[in-house]
Amino acid sequence: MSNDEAIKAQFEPKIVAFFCNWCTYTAADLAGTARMVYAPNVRVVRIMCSGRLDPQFVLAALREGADGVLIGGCHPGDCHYQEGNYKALRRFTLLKSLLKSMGIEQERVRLEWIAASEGDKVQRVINEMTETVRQLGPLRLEPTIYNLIEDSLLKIPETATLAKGDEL
Amino acid sequence: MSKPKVGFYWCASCGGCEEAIIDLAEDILPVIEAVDIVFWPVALDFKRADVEAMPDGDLAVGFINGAIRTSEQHEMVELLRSKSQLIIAFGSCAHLGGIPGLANMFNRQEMFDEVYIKSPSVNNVEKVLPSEKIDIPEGKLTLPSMWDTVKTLDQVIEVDYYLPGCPPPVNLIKDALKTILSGELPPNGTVLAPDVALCEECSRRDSKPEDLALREFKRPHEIIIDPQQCLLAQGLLCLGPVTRKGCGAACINVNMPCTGCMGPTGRVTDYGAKALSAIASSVDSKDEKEIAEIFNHIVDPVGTFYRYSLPASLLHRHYQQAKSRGK
Amino acid sequence: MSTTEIRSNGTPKVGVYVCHCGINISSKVEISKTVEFAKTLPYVTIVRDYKFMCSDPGQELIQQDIGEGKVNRVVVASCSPLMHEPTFRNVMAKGGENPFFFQMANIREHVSWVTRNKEEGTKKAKSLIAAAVCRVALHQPLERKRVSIHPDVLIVGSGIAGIHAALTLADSGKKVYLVEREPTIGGHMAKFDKTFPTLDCAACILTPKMSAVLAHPNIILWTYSEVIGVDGFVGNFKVKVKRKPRYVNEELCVGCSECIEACVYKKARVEDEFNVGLSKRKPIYIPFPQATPLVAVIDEASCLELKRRKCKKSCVDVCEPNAIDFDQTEEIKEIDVGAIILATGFKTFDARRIFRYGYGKYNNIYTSLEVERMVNAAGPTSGEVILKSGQAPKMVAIIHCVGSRDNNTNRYCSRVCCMYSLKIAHLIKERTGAEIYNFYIDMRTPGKGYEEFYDKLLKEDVHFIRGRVAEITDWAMTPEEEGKLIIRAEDTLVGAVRRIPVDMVVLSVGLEPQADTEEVRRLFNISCSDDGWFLERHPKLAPVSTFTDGVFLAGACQGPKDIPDSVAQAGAAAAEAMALIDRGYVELDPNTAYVQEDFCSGCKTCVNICPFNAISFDGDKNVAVVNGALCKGCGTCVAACPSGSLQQNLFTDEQILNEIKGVVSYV
Amino acid sequence: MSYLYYPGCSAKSTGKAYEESLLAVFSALQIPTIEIEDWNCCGATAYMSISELKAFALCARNFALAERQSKGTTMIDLIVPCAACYLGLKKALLYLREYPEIRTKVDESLHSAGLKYTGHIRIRHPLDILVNDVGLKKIASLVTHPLDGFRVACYYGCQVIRPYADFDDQHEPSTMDKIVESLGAEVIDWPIKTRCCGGSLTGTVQEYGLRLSYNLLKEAKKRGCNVIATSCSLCQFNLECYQRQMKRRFKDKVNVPVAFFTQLMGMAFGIPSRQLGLHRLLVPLQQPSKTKADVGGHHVYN
Repeated sequence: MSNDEAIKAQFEPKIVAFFCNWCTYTAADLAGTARMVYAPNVRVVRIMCSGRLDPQFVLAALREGADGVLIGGCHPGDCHYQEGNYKALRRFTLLKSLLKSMGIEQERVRLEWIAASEGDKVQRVINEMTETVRQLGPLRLEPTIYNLIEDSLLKIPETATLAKGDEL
Repeated sequence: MSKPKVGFYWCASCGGCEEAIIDLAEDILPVIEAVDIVFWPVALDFKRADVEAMPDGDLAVGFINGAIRTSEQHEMVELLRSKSQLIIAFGSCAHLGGIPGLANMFNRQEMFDEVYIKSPSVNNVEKVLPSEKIDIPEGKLTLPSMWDTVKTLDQVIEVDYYLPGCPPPVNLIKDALKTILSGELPPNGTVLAPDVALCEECSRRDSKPEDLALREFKRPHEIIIDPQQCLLAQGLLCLGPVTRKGCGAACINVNMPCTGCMGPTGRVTDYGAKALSAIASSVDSKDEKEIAEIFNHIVDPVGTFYRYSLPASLLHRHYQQAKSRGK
Repeated sequence: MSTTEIRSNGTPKVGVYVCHCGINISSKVEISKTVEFAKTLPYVTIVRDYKFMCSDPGQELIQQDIGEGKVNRVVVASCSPLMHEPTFRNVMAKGGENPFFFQMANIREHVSWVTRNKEEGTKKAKSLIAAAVCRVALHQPLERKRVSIHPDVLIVGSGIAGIHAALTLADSGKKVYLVEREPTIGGHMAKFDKTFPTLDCAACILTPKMSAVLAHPNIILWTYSEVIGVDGFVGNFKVKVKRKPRYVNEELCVGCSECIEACVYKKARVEDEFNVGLSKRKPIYIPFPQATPLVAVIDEASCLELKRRKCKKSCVDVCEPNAIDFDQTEEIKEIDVGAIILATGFKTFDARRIFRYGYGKYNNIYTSLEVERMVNAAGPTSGEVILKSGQAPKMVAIIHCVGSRDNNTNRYCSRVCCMYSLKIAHLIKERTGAEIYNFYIDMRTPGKGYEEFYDKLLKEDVHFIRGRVAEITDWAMTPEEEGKLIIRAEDTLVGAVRRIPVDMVVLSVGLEPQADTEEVRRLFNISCSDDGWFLERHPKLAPVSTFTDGVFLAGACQGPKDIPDSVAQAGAAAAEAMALIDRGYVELDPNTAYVQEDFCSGCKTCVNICPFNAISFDGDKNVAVVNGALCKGCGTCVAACPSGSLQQNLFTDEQILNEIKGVVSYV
Repeated sequence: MSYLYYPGCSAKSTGKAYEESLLAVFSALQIPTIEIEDWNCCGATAYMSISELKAFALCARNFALAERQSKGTTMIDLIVPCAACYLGLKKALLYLREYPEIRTKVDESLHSAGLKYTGHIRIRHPLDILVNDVGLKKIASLVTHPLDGFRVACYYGCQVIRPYADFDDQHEPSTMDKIVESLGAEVIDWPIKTRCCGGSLTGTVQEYGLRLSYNLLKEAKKRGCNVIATSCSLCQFNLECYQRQMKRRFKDKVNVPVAFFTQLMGMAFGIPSRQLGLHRLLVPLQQPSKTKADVGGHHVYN
């Protein structure tokens, strides 16, 4: 519907990124020092290790209004804390399948291994991710629980008619 | 002076919560000694009008079980809210959405189609669906409207306390009543159950290994369960570690893994996400493919991790369905 | 999402300080708008902006506001926390507030430097500031744990860098373990003849240092040994070293070489590593006359006795001190050290990788390292520059930038090749009087006395042709080219393609990271830059530190370097290590995990999640226990804890969830 | 594995022997090769240098025909033996992928002819296919008449490996060497195997063209080669047909047979010489005498 396209047209995705302190956050700093310009849509939350990433954080970000979540950790075998990134990988894998069954597009959540020296990869991944999410359009998890009540006011299906009492 | 008045009401629930009150057995007598039950549609004959007649705040406590999914339930709980000093969300459904909350994987249209048309046991040639207003010679019949999204009680009205469980364990109910009658009220929003996970009171606690390494997930009917050993150690997906204690590990004692009806502990925002995180952490593999393989054993992630708490989860409901509603 | 209860220092009063960083930030972030926005955020009492927050006056602003009780939490919106977080935490402390009531918003590296226009920049900056404010309001007062530092130092690699670092530390009274993979110390420098630009003999300046290492009471030298395990953390590393059997007892051997004479191999048959294959050695050998320690070594691959236990062992018979011991076995040493210096050096580029230069295909094409040996009086040709035929070359070409400044091999400049090419040109000229052609892209001779050396060579009428050599071929087109190696190159100054027939070609091969850099990197838990060299913590301000505290870099393992630079850097690394040790303790960031015992259900999920075995299970209390000293603060266990009873200082669920709320819901 | 075959003009004229031997060898290897119906010029030299767009359109037509012919196939491998065609088609493929503006124009022109090109084409040189798809083992297994005594200079020329070196090294190609060795012949060290044969210069500024091809022949001969193997019709033409002129101009009788590498393969497989177009060679190719000519040039030390 044209209305939706209109929304898409001026839609600027909000993406929350969780970067590990040692590899990916450092890489993002490197991208900065090297003045690698990239899409402004990703906002980084620093955690010490991708292993700290609690799936709750991903859901919370989406609930708070993010349209996508990017997770960055050290390459397998390179974790500053030896194994954190593997734990992240396991949680992420299961979380993805959960999100899938919750009807949320897989592409909205992405896990990338980015080493401290890979500033260019930060740039690439962020640009890609922003584009992908832009294509998917806004994730309308808003409004939050408190206005979920109007959320539940229905378009009346042919078979039924709304009784007066139903108007809230 | 007159005894404090209490009311019970049920919304989208199975009736088990009412049973739980009956399960108080002879202990219900002191309760009746202490309070006047002035509203309890299941057990005693009261009408909405009776409640409407009450002055606001007339009820000391309103116990509401069941999730909220119809306009009628919504009206009733709002009514009760205005009439009661305290509202207690009674049982998993009112607390977290409960089993009925799994309906949030679909929208109303889908459910109607399934229940009134597709279901093999249904013979509904004219495809009649419940409609909210029907004209008949005698006049007009109306039904409450059914919502797309099932909600927890606190998503529609303010809730003072929660009694978790499906149904709430008798001892917890007793304690709750004692506390409330004692007048020494805990802070608002308290869940009236110990804020520690189930493992602590689990009879198999000591048999849980420190180096749990999950490589596959079995389902209860697939194996012969050792009645002593920790169920997780036997490859069964037991959610005890994630779930609030207070039930005395009732299910586990009869060889059934915990499915989480008591909900999360106070420090956890999203039960399913936390459960998922804990379970995934104990998986023993570093290979992407293999990991995916292992998780394929979990047939229905949502049903497993959000069995009682989908509406209370951060996502509340299936997303595409919500979107397809094109609001 | 989370309850903001009142913290120990009262209701949060957050001060937000926005830094212009000159124009670094202000050019892409509308400071005034950002300031206005910050004022609207919860708990914010003061918002200021300043040109350079990290400057003294900038720091003053914060201290004052704290002093006057206007703020008790601080957010500084400026550069990366990896840059200035420590600075501002100190400011907090100076102001009399707990250093951890502080949060940084990275609006430079993550915003102004990577964003195209001011509008976008401002928006992003706002969101990051909001996040920091929401988070800092929930911060807890914390204390840094102090851990004492083990005073000994491990140095890996004993080229000139390793040697210099070792001596510096040892002289200052530190105990040093110097571990070298080869049978002798000395590294590449020991192979050189002369050193540029002074042309003093490498051996003459190196060997005294080598003997000093051996003699030094504070240096424990383990040659023919490799580090195989590193555990622990800054100040308290536990290191495993494998000492390979050399089948000669170091204590007994006097280095008389009788055994080598006596070896059943009458002729030397094994390729001589030290002479980079230009000569042969025997299975039992001493790498070179000044080898340190001067002890023979037997190589398993070629020794009959070791290969098939049937040799008449004439070496044993002649060895008076009975030093030879075929039953020697590999030995694992475990040591504790407080700091580690990596000086693992480089390897030279394998010229075979460039077909067109015919290395390994044609005769008389040598790498610069081979020539270093050739011109060395102690080398395979005892210092004579000769062709395979035995005669001296009349025409010699020196090809610069082989494996450097080349997109097909290495993009970087190897820094030393121009200078050593000049040196080699001089030495060959000196020994043979041959016509010498240097083919270069650019002459790069920065350094004390370097340019002068270049001039000197120009006066020695060595030819310089500016142009990258296209190929070296034996395709003769004219009689005078017959039997020669023909260099085809464009002379970009003349603007013509030239064919120059020569007798000998020297390939000035570039420097590359050691073949096992990847394993070493993992072993010591440090990073590499994308061209494979060890990555320093900061290219300018922390050139010898790494991202792993207590591990320092010296010499070419961090990037191509000549001898003066390697020595200088080795000194710097030694100084850093010294500073660390003499402080006596390290302060660990307090971002460790902790158990809320009242809530812990004793489910044990966390216990084996921890890679550092910092978590144990207390059966009596039925709770998990975190050992603060072992915990490195990754927070993996916290994410795993099913009941949220484990939390991480500075990164509690509550703080992160609030940061998330802040980063998305305000802008 | 089946391929579509794009002959190009030379295969039907001066380079007929190339096609004959190629098809013979491929059928011996049981590799079906279907010729594109109604194929047209690859737009090589002339067009490319006058109007690229026209050249691309010509190439695109061939692609479209190929796709139409093998509809359904996800990826079509197009055998292109002629070096010029190989380069031309490759270039077109690349430009059509990289430059939308060109693509749209070309699509229009195709459309007007009722054709469509979707981009499911790969341009493959026989050398590539023989080494990477067929494999040297298979080739060796078919050798019934090993080429003893043949001392071959493998000549790659320019266009097959430059600028797009997809299957071999730009400066040190070796695919042909490997094939020829697997036929039992000796490959001589001949550092100029990628040098220019004179190309079309031989037809325009002959003295330069001749000089270039003469250099190649002379050096090959000096290194004791008794046959030059080529993978390009024009190279073969330049090197072989002008040997008489060279004799006149450079007072040097070269007289080296120049064969297509496919012809050598055919000989080794024992395919009758007529089927290999050997009779078309101007400098006849006979079984060399076993005595090896002395070798100039240098050899690898030890």
